[in-house]
Amino acid sequence: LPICPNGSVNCQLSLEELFDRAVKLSHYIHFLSSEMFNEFDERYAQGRGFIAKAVNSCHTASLTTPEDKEQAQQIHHEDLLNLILGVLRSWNDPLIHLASEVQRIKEAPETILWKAVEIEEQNKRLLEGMEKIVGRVHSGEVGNDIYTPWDGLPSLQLADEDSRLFAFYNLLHCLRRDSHKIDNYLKVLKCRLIHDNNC
Amino acid sequence: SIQIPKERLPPEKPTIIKCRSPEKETFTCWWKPASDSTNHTLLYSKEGEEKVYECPDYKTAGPNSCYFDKKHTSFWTIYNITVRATNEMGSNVSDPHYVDVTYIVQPDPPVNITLELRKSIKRKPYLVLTWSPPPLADVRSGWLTLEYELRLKPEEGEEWEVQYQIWQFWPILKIKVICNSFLHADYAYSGCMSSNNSVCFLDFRVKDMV
Amino acid sequence: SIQIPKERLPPEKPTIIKCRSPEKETFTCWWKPASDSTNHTLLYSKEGEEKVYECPDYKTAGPNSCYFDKKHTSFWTIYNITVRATNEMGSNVSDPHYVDVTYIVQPDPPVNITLELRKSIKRKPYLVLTWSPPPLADVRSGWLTLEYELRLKPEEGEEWEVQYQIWQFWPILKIKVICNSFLHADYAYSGCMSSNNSVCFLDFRVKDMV
Repeated sequence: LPICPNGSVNCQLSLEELFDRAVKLSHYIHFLSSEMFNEFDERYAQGRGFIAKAVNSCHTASLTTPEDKEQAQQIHHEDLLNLILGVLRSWNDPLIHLASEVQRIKEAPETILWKAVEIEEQNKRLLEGMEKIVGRVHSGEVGNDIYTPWDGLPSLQLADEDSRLFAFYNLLHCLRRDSHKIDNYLKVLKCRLIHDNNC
Repeated sequence: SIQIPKERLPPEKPTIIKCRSPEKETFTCWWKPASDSTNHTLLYSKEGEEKVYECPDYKTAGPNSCYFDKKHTSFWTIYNITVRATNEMGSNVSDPHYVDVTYIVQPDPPVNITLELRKSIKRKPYLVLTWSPPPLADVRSGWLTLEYELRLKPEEGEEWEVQYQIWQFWPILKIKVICNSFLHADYAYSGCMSSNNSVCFLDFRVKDMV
Repeated sequence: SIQIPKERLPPEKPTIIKCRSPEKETFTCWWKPASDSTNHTLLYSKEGEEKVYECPDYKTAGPNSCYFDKKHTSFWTIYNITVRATNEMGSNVSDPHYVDVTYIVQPDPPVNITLELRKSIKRKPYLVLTWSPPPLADVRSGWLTLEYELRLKPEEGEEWEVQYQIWQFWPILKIKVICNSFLHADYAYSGCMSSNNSVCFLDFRVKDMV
């Protein structure tokens, strides 16, 4: 595959190539997020009833996102791309703190530690790619408006162990959920925009 | 001692056994009925809502089940589900069962599996395995992504050996086999064509890539 | 004819020899210096951007090279790279070299290769080959997926023969060898232990599964 044969002027990655890389990355980030959540759940959350308390407590809950296949297929692709960007941006801050705070969990296994760092790094990389894709697909400026702030740092530093562990549980539960949303929406968009819904 | 006849007691607590979504669009829950109850009611609430709903369809998935069609199925949201058993003496409610449909997807098996022995240009035989995704699964729109796992087992063997995981490639797999001299695998290994040509069992396990 | 002393001419055109990423996180480019130049400058731009940047690090990868660390390595763009050679008479710029980091991944070789002859329960000899992934490659997380290729060559032979491609299984390979009767491979075949026990050269080629 010669890159930029005979130095063509507008030599750039195709939208398909960008989507291919984005989907591989989103799949990978969700895979890591699921593994990290499952490891944490197995090690720290058994029998504590955290799931009941985790209901409706993700910092991105205020973003109205498609909740089933029909909604995901009916939404305009520019709106869905902006939503993906918004969710990714909303995770920049919590992932930075997760990567540092998770080191303080008692006997936190190495496998959780490096996943937190890896996810933070790859999330930034995916955000870079999504801004590139949105820039290509959007006629206008890349919208910076969708974003939900995160104020969960104090709860990750609580003295009471049960409350602190619940705060981590909830953050990892929300990360697994949102990384799956991003992965799913990207796969739907790729099939729609690149393969005419015939993946 | 005064014996209270059995049916004069309120029913025991029913238990929700399992919930499953075969294609990430609908889902079903099953419960183990309380032995001494006249009927059961499944109630649920959804994350972020106070409202309590009743099971939309007790019939489609058979006895002691509740089927949630597309209209009643949402993703990335936690359902809090309970089952109430009732008889003339009272009722008893199961423990709550928390479900996010995203994580209960268990696809149906692949279909139309064919296995064909072919000869390559250099006259070397190889097997071509083809299959189709489970009919219900909408893989075309990208909503559901499946990963196939080819597992092989010699006829007399017990253990299935995972040979290869194929991520949504169009389901075709070439297995190069040269009998009695040299066994070599392009994609996966088929150890079956040993000297006495024993039959090889190809088994498939399909996982949703959640 | 008037002879202009060699050093009074501007330098020849330098050429970019190669760019390589060992782990899909960073990359390095090397160039062949113009013989009569005093220094070289590597400049690059990213697709769709007018801005031109200079090489961030001329040192790490040795002479006539430019090392792009994680911060300067983007996975989403094509780099247009040139090298300028300069002397007191002027300068000359190489042809542009276009780089897409995804397609220049060339992992380091595997390490800690061990080969051990063992006897199975039925007294049959087999070889156990183990190795470790290249240290730089972060394979445990799955970001980089390596495919190993076992190649064998009899001592006096010239041709390496690919025996098996192993996709990221934990690098251990059992090669069951029954001399002179029936050669059967659990995972791969080692054709070396022929009757005269010629030594077997094991060579590895590692490819990134882009």
